[in-house]
Amino acid sequence: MTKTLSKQQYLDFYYYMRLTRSLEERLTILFRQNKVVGGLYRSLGQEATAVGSAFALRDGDVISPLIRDMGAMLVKGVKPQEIFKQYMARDGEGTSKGRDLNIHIADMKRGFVGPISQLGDMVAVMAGIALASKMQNKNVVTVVYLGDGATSTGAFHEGVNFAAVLRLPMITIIENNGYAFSTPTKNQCLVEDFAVKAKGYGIPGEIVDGNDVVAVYQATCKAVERARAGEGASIIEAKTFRMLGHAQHDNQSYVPKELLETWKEKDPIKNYQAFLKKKKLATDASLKEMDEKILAYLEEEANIADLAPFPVPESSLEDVYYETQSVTQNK
Amino acid sequence: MTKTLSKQQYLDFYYYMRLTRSLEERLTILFRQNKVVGGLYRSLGQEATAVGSAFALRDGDVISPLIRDMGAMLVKGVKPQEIFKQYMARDGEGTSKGRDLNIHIADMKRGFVGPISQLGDMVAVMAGIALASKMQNKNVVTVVYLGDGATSTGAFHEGVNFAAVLRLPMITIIENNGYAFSTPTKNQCLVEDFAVKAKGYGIPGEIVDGNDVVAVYQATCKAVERARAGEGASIIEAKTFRMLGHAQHDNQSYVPKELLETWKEKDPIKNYQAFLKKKKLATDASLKEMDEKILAYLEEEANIADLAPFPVPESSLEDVYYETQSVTQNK
Amino acid sequence: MAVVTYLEAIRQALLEEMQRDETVFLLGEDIGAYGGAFKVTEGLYEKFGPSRVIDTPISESAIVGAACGAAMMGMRPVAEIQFIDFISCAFDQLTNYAAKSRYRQGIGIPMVVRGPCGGGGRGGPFHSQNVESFFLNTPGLKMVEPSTAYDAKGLLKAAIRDEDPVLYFEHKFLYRRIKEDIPEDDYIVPIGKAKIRREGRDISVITYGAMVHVALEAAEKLQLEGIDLEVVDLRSLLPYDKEAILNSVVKTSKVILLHEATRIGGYAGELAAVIAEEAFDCLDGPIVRVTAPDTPVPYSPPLEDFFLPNAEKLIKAARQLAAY
Amino acid sequence: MAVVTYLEAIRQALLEEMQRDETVFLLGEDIGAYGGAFKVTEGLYEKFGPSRVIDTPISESAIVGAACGAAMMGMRPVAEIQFIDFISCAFDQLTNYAAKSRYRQGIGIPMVVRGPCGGGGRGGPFHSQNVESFFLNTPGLKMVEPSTAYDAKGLLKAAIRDEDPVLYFEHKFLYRRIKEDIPEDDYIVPIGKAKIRREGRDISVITYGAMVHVALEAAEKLQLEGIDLEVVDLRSLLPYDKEAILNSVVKTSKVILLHEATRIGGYAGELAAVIAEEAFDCLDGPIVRVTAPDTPVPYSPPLEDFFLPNAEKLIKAARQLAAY
Ligand SMILES: Cc1ncc(C[n+]2csc(CCOP(=O)(O)OP(=O)(O)O)c2C)c(N)n1
Ligand SMILES: Cc1ncc(C[n+]2csc(CCOP(=O)(O)OP(=O)(O)O)c2C)c(N)n1
Ligand SMILES: [Mg+2]
Ligand SMILES: [Mg+2]
Repeated sequence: MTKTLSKQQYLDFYYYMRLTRSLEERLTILFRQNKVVGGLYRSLGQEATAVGSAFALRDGDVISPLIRDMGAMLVKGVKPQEIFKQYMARDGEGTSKGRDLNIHIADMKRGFVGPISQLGDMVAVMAGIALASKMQNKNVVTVVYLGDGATSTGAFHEGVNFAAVLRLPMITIIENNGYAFSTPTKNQCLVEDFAVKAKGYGIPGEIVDGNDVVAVYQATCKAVERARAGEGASIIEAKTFRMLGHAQHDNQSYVPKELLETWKEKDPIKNYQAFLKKKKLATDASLKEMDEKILAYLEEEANIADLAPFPVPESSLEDVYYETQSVTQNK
Repeated sequence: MTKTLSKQQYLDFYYYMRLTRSLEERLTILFRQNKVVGGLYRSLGQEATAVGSAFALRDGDVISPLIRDMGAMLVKGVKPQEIFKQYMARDGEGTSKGRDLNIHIADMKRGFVGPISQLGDMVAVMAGIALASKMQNKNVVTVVYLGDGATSTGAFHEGVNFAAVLRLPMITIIENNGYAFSTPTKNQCLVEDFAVKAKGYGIPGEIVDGNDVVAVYQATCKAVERARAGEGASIIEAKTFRMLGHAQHDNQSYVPKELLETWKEKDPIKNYQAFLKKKKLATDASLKEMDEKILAYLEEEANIADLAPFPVPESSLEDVYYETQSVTQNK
Repeated sequence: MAVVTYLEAIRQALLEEMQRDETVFLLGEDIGAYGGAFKVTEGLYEKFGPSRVIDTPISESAIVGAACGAAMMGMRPVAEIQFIDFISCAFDQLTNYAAKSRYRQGIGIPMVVRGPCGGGGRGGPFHSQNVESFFLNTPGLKMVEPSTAYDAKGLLKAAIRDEDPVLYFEHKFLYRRIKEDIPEDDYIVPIGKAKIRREGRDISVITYGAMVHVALEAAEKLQLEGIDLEVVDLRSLLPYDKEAILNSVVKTSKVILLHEATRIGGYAGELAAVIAEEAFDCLDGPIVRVTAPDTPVPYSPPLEDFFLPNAEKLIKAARQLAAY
Repeated sequence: MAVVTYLEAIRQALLEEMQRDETVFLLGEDIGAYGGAFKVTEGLYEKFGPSRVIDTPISESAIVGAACGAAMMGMRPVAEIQFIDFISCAFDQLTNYAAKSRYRQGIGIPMVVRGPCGGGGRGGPFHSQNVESFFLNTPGLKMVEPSTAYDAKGLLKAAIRDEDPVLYFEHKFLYRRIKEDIPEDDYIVPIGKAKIRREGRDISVITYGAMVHVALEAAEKLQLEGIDLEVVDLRSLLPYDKEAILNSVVKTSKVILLHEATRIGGYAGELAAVIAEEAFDCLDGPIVRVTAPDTPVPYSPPLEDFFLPNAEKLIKAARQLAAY
């Protein structure tokens, strides 16, 4: 059942992984310039999971990203300027109008919802979207991303079981990146492989190399096909590693150096470059060209964002209820 | 590792199963006489699970029973009159003073806590008791009972995982009795065997015939030994069947007649009688004698309970805080 | 017109809304073939089938979360919480996801979460609670609690048609105890509008749910003593009808706030605050609260009877206030 | 005496209580070697080891549930909720198990659940909440919120020694912004006792947490206009110090209730009710609430600044009330 990929698709994978990483690097600069408001989170080393899985979806499908899944949002059509504006707490199209932070933005048309911070809660919400899609014969698939740590929440359990029992087209991608904040995975749960949790719900669970964008893509395609065919929910565990601290303020001194060294070797972008070159799909020069284009694009987008105004104070009183909805809200 | 049982132990198993059933039958009469206040729940057909497991424990160990585990409470030393008083909303030693209902009574000295209705919540509480026992070097084991339906709660998941990760001496006994209220197990969770859920927590899970009191006893002994030896949490799934409705008001018309017929054949008491006779541990006459003794005992206890006063209205204002504690409260 | 119980009125609202709008569907525990613990959904499974009357696993948080997701797709879910006490298990989804969705991500959640509340049934601490105060400090939610069969139907229809998440509390003591003639054609009772159940000159009793009947009973008795109560039935708890409240206070100058929930942190606080802030000038006496005492709901009949507010307690408070 | 921050005072209380009583232990997410998201528990893991400073899985409900169980065995657990916003996930365990245990099964739960609350840090809707009102209608719980380093230490010690479950809210905006000299020897601040932070003649401002500082700032400024505020710092929210509140009202005859949480259903309601009920005679003007507006806590600086109550808003309200 492996999908055959076109040259363009292979290159798209690269583009989006690189875009993700460079966007986050640009955000880091903005953070140091005190332009980012609040915390900054990175997905360094995990880009393949977000990008590969999102490419397995089609228009209409809906994802619930977390902080390490900006790549999936980019694939789903989020513009870097939207991310920049969000992180800088600005107003404007595609932002939360300064009301919520980081990647907490939504566009049901483009197929992503704005998660809340309470880990695990999005699982049931995505089950509900899948349920509605079934009722509406829309044949939509939903993907909910969460970390190893988030699987400890009751909300994760209730949501996955709910989707399993009702045979909903929902895929839960557990990004096992070794840590939950400072807590190593072994203090979160005794299992080695989080995919095994699927057994407790009577649904398939698959392990995939989360640093291999093609492998993630293929595994997700398989789960999507199942879901689309009405065979219900499933779990994918993507094994990967969080190469930076939980957030910008965390230097992750608690992570053994050797572990970081090992995983540095598995960098999804570096290895994918080698893969593309070996497959003769790219050269050093063509990759460099792409990288530079991305940087230029991000520069533009960051500048646009930086010109965006902060929201007007009084606007914060709107949209609590339908009756107080602002004229611009039309989602 | 099977334990050898003495004749007395074999007979004790019988005594407590029969005591449980007869006590519940007596309660049913009281219910019809409008002496029971509120709902009445029965464990008909499930007595072996409660009794067999409780016998695997020793003094100091703590259980958290549910409505189908009155048998375990009896083994732990609850007196029938306490149960009668509780169900009749009376005051007195060993009751909740009319404040909480049915088996919601506690005695940490005798080793049982008063569960709350919110299913699943007791799992973490019992993990906490196990945790404290570890800190206090008490080598106490805790057992938390719950149904197939209760495993769907987030609280179940969080509690079991917590106990697993901290390697706490806690045993979760899932009483898979085919239904959760009107909902058949397959609409609660897709798994056939709930013991498989243990895999998701990296702990052992065992299936036992919940209608075979000796088998339940042996399986629990094994789990208790593990726990006592510091090897941590585990799950036991007891396969059994709820032979009456969810509560007295439910005629369970939704349960297929054939299913009830099949399980009637597996009645834990009837089959155990045959077993005792085959093993030459009892005769029809000796069993009858025991049954009659039990009935007489229950009659006495019911009469004592019926003489117990209702609580004084003003007493309901006490014990919300330590500062408002009544003089009689000394637990 | 036909005489129906409070419970039947709720059932009718569900039935008619499901007929009117195919996006309306139900989910909850044992609501399907069994018809729900209190039989509120009886017959609906037979009529609409398993895809629109969905039995769920025992997972209140997932029930509410899934309802949110479905609502985001344009459906109109009505979730049943078997006893409203168990809504505590979905507190997070309700206050953080459902309540804040429109505000922070621009997506409304037209969802109803309904369930039986209240005491008087010997249900003990976990089957008798009144939970409205838990949710009162969460902007984005709405809450209603009908006291009559007419309102039960009309408010539920309004809740289902509302664009925001509505908690609908049905007082289980009223389920089969009250009946009335209600119109057979479609009507709604608008959210946010109180109803004067009895006009009176002397004291405004502001209340809701089962306590409306307690207030009316007390009013009858006090009438004979020449104390004339006005009984304001809030019906909507969030938003509440400030205008009706203040108008009544302006008229009577004296107020008793009556509710079944316990006192500290109970709903009466909000009412006291708004009255003491916006109608202070008109007040001719202290704002009096008649509520349950600050304990869990006890189970045994003498205790529960002692716990619950009743006409006698209200009469005592009213006499004192009248004499002020 | 030594100058310590509010945060350091909390840490000291934990340290000293753990030294004093070996039944005291900590559990929570990332509180061990990492020292907690805000570093409140820094150094304690090194000192007391993994058996008394326990890193848990991400499961607030289990954290609170396990703390209950341990407390029933005679331990004195102190659970950290990483941000108090996540206490919503443990709402059920707190309100149903912990709060009702003594009452219904005769077993006290001497447990503390602490965590950072409040806004001003650009934390957005899920890292800025004030949750006290969620729990105010639950008999059996206690709640405290210190406004100074001295109280932070003394209240936490009192909470740990208390026989009942105490929610301890620490305002994260104060963590490192306020410092003071506090005694080095053991002391407690008793639960249930308010503190007059500033004596005044004209208006009582009743408040708690970070808003105490807002009130004091406003009082300084209003002093110049001849308006003399009395600032009452509640410190304990449940139970609250009714006597201190009423005494202050008797003295000034005018009241402003100030809190950071949103308005409808906020803590001020309870205060308004008790004042309007028990000190009505003394009131010379409406009871005024100064609170956040009824929206989630917005993230962007201009929005959050607009949202939060501040000295300016309080001054405006005080001027109006003074002129009444
Ligand atoms: C219910 C809840 N509890 C605690 C937190 C605080 N928190 C935010 S992220 C995080 C760690 C998450 O770890 P993991 O799920 O493994 O995701 P990762 O950051 O590794 O991608 C924690 C504890 C939260 N957001 N929600
Ligand atoms: C959190 C929660 N939701 C709903 C209920 C209502 N309820 C009480 S018992 C029950 C069914 C329980 O089924 P199961 O766990 O299988 O136990 P059994 O009755 O079969 O022994 C339900 C839904 C509850 N007590 N708690
Ligand atoms: Mg992780
Ligand atoms: Mg069952």
